[in-house]
Amino acid sequence: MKIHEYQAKNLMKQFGIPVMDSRVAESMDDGIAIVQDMFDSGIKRMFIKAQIHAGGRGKAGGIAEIRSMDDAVKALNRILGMRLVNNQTGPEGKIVHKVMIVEADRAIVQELYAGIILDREHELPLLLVSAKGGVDIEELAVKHPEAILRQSIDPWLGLMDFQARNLAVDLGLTGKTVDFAIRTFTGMYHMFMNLDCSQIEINPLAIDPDSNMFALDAKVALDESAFFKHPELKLLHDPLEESPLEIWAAKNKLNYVKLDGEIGCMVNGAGLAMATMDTINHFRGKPANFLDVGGGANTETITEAFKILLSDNSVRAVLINIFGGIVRCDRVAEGIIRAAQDSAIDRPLVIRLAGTNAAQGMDLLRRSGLSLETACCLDEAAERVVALANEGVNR
Amino acid sequence: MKIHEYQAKNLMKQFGIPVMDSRVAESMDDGIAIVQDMFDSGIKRMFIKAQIHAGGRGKAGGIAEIRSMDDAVKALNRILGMRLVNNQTGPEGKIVHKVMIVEADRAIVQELYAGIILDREHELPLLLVSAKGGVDIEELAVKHPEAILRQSIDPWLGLMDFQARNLAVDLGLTGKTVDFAIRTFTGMYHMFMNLDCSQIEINPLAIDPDSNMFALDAKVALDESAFFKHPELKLLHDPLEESPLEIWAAKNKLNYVKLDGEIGCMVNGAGLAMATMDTINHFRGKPANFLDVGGGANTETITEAFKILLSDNSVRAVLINIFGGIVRCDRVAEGIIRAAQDSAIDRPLVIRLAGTNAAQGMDLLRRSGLSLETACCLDEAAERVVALANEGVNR
Amino acid sequence: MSILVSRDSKVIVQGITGREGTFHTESMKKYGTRIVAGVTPGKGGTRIMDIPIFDSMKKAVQTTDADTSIIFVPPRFATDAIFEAADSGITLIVCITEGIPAIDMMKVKKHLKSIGVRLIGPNCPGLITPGECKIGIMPSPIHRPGRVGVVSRSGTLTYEVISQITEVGLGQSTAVGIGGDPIPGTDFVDCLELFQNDPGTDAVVLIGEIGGNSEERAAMFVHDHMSKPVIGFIAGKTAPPGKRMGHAGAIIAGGKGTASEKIKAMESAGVHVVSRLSEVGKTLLRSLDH
Amino acid sequence: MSILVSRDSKVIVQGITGREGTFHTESMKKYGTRIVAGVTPGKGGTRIMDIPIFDSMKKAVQTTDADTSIIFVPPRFATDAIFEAADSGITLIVCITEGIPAIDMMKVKKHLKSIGVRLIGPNCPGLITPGECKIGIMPSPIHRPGRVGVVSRSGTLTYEVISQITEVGLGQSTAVGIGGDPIPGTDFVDCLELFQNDPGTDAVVLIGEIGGNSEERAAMFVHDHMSKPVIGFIAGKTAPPGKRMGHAGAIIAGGKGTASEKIKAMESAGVHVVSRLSEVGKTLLRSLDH
Repeated sequence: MKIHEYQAKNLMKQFGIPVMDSRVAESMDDGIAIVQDMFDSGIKRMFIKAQIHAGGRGKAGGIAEIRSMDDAVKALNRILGMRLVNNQTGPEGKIVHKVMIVEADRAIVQELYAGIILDREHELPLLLVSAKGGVDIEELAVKHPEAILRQSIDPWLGLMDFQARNLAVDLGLTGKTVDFAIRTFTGMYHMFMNLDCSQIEINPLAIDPDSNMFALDAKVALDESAFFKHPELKLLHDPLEESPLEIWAAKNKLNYVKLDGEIGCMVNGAGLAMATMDTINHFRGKPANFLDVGGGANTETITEAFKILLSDNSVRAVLINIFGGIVRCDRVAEGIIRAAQDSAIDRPLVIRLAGTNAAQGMDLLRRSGLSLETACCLDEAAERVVALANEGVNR
Repeated sequence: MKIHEYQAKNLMKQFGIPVMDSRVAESMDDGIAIVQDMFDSGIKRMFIKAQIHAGGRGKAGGIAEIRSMDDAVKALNRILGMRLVNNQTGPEGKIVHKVMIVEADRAIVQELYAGIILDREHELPLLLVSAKGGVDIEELAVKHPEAILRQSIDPWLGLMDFQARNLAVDLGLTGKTVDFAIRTFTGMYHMFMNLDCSQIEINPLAIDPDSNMFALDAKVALDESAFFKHPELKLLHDPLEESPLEIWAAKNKLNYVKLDGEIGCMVNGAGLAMATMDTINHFRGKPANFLDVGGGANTETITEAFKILLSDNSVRAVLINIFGGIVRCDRVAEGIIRAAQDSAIDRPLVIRLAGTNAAQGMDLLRRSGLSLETACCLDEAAERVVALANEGVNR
Repeated sequence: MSILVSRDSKVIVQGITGREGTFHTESMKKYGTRIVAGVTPGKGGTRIMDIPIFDSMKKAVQTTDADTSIIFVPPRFATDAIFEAADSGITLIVCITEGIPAIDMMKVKKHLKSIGVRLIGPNCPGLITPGECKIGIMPSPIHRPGRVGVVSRSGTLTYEVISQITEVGLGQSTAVGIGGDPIPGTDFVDCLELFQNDPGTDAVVLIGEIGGNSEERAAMFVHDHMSKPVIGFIAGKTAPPGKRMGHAGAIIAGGKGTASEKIKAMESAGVHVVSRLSEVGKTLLRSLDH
Repeated sequence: MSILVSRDSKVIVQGITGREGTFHTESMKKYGTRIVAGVTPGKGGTRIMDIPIFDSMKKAVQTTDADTSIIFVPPRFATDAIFEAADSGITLIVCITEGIPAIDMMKVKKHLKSIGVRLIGPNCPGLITPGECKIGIMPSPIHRPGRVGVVSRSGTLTYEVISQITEVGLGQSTAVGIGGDPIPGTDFVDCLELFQNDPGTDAVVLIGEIGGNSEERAAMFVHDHMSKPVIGFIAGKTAPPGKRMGHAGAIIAGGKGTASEKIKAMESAGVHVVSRLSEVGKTLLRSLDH
């Protein structure tokens, strides 16, 4: 689960990572009061930063520099409520509901990069640092891989001081900045392990003219599977960051991801759901979503799944692909029939059942009198649903 | 470093180990006020427990049961300021400066034992538990070793729930007491590792009729070498628990332990100091102390060491045994001469120097005009100092 | 022949008294799996389906001499259950539970490696040697004894593929679901090596998906060490970057782990990559004709 | 011949610019030890006594190909220094520093064991192969090349014993101070095994003290595996229980670790236990006459 920059920085503070104090506003009034307060306390320059779960906010107009109340009013007006669009938000963009206001009086002489991820290949936390901060790290990794220094961390031993120090020295740091770097890297590691993060990124990690170091930006993702250990982290979830359909699906324990196509899919199993999307794509259709109804596909989950699919206006036809294993296909068919009767299905529906009692299930569907098509295999189903979706457009 | 029961329990609370709330009094007035307060809050029965660094306080009269203010006054009068003597305090006993007052309304249906030590043989933390709590564990270990269950803990993995649970089950616990035991054992382990303890002991670990578990007594020792990690733990040091001479020595970075003999010793190196004590003993003398002046035996340390030795009235003669290595014996001799001139040495002094420049050193001593004897070897020195000590008595 | 499990496997079910545990224990038992004990702390001494229940793995293993365990406990307790199994003398642990934190798995795996205990999963359907023994939650009837090894990060997708293998007239030596988590206890390479060395396996079907680079490493292994034909399928060609596709491990992160990278790596390593799911069975048949 | 260190040892001094580090580096250099580098973070690129200083062990080892390090850094940094040395490719680490927390040492030792790096100390005087190489803080002149191995938990007490050995006309193959901490990196048994296998050692003097049971374990090793005579001395016969006698490890705790237990164990294992310090030299001579 991604969290906001301001939330990430609050967590970082708890782990001794140096960050600038910042405050959050959700309205013009709050924003103006905060800015006024900060000017009053002697701060001369600040940034107003849109709080959305996406990078590249600066280029997309989500960050403003403030030197006067006038600047502040203009910036707050512009940013609060704006639809920020860039390659990280997807074409639909993200509405800005919150801004972070942060002091920016300190000059910056150098911008570094520091991040920790779980390295799936070596199955260890991996600390990545670079003297070339402030740029896109994925791009840097491709263009200048040698500019990124790496330190794998043994979870039994933790990040040791000498490892952090050697990285700092290799980054070209000296004097007290080395100590700052040790504190920052060690804090990042402790945060990563103690909060079960899946990613921590500080980019840029800034150095001021007095050799102080602090996190200018912060990106943190948390492992939702570990929330049972840290129930307080659950509260950092911002529902405004997800599409309403995704929230609805999550409430019903459905794995749903909105995509930008026109064919709704309902599948049991994540791998099969992806393979179904791929098959639709093969027949030149575009899936409108990923939807895994899970192992226990019953009437309730299927009903909810239907509602979610149909409430997406871009869906022009629906494909259901269920492989009956422990769940028998005749039961699934009964569920589909009941759910279809409950929902007003106003778009073409193609169903393919396979596995345990598939024939009985298909038979039930065909005899249900519902307006739906059955297919014997995935290829046929996908081809047919794409055709139906196109018919809808051409009609 | 040993700490008091009440301090140990406060630390335990931070690690989720269930303890009864308690308060500490250092005076009659405080004690009476606390007891009154506790009676007022509805508590009907409490214990007043002497806070000294020794077990066996109950048998030595350091614990009193209180059911009325009258009981409380009597108990406080008796215990505060008492000299508590048992085999753990040594013959000189310990003055009680503080008492802990603790609720005792809950009945107790079973008393267990739980302790963690650093197992030097396997070099791992070792959790020891027994269903036979409330008795001396060393005695139990000798008489009923099978009554003590052991679990070595891998520091990389920590004490795992299943290990704690299996111990609880093997202790015969059931139901929610098992969960209490898991919490207690796990808390003890975390405390042991996170505070660098050298020992944690809960004896007895009590179970009440409602299957609740709590620590009735608590004994904790801390690794002083780790105080740089936990400076706050240093503050738990109670100087009243040490002999004034030991505190004086510690201030001067001298390793001094008061013993009950009559021959003061000053040696460089802990092993050599012990061997010197053993040699004195061989010649039927009894060492009055262990004193290691360390590697850098210079005029200052020797002067302080002299002062400490001579301020111990049981010392009847002093043996100095220095092996000059990096520190040259002529330098040591100069130090001794200057220190002896500064201190008024009123008891016989035998000096043996060996190693680097020993002959020069001995020569300096002999020509110093001071009233001291030199010896060529440790045996001679020990034999002579014992004789001089006995002469003093016979004189 | 088979890998990892056979009719001789003696299995303990951890969490046998839970709903899932009981349901699948019955199914496994019916399949012929030797379920010798169950473990549920606090229920030691009782029985379920005539299977003795113990309070701890240690006691269960001491009494039954089991070599394998299958875990159905909730995620909060699953890590501890794995450690307990590993400590008890079990040599193969199959963890069905979904939702174990990745950092915990990292620690689990490091420990298991150091003591030489193998874990399948977590978040996996388990494994089956058709006709001998099922240690998992897969539907029994789709399987048939045979000489094709199957290894997969997926569940129903694997069943789909297994059905195809069975439908084209072949069967499976062993089918292993390694699970969809970022850090699986056993990975493709481990299974490929076992299949390569198993005289009962003639070909291997590998079902991968987006995320991580275990398919790339598998490709390297195939290239360097395998003589048997390997048929590959990768799900998620149309998955967008940065979005988790159900499985915790199925995510294109930092531009890495795309299906096209994986397909490229596998093809250049000589794997017969199937581009459409429906073609797996046929491709397998063709590869065996060579 | 010798154990652990010889004229070929290439040594890095960690903490070379500290007072102790500089002082003893000079002494070691004078003795003929090949000090090839020093490490002090932040002082890389400078020199001291013509020895190049590096910022990190990694760079120092890469540049000099050293195999041994000696640590003089304060206790707060010593654990990290050991880990850094272990990570750099060094195979023998000698830690002079006193005051490393016992729990840290436990972790250090577990790690070093897993990667096969040997640590002498901490809280020890180091070790010396007379005439070849001194990696420690012991006074040089008392030593003489010879065929007696010495291993000890103590400092000055060892010098006393070594003087006696030298005075009776013998010399030392190697003398190892394993240190007075509860968890020493290398213990008596390790050294006894090395001495037993060293053709340059004819007899071993073992100097123990109260606390722990490493002398008892040494006795068992002598009994089971040693053919060379072993002379033993235990300090602390008159030490009271529960009081730490200077060394962190020298404490009779829980009634365990008394001198009499140790002496008993050693005597019944065939060790020539010397009851009075002054008798070590003579007893050694007698044991060699047999």
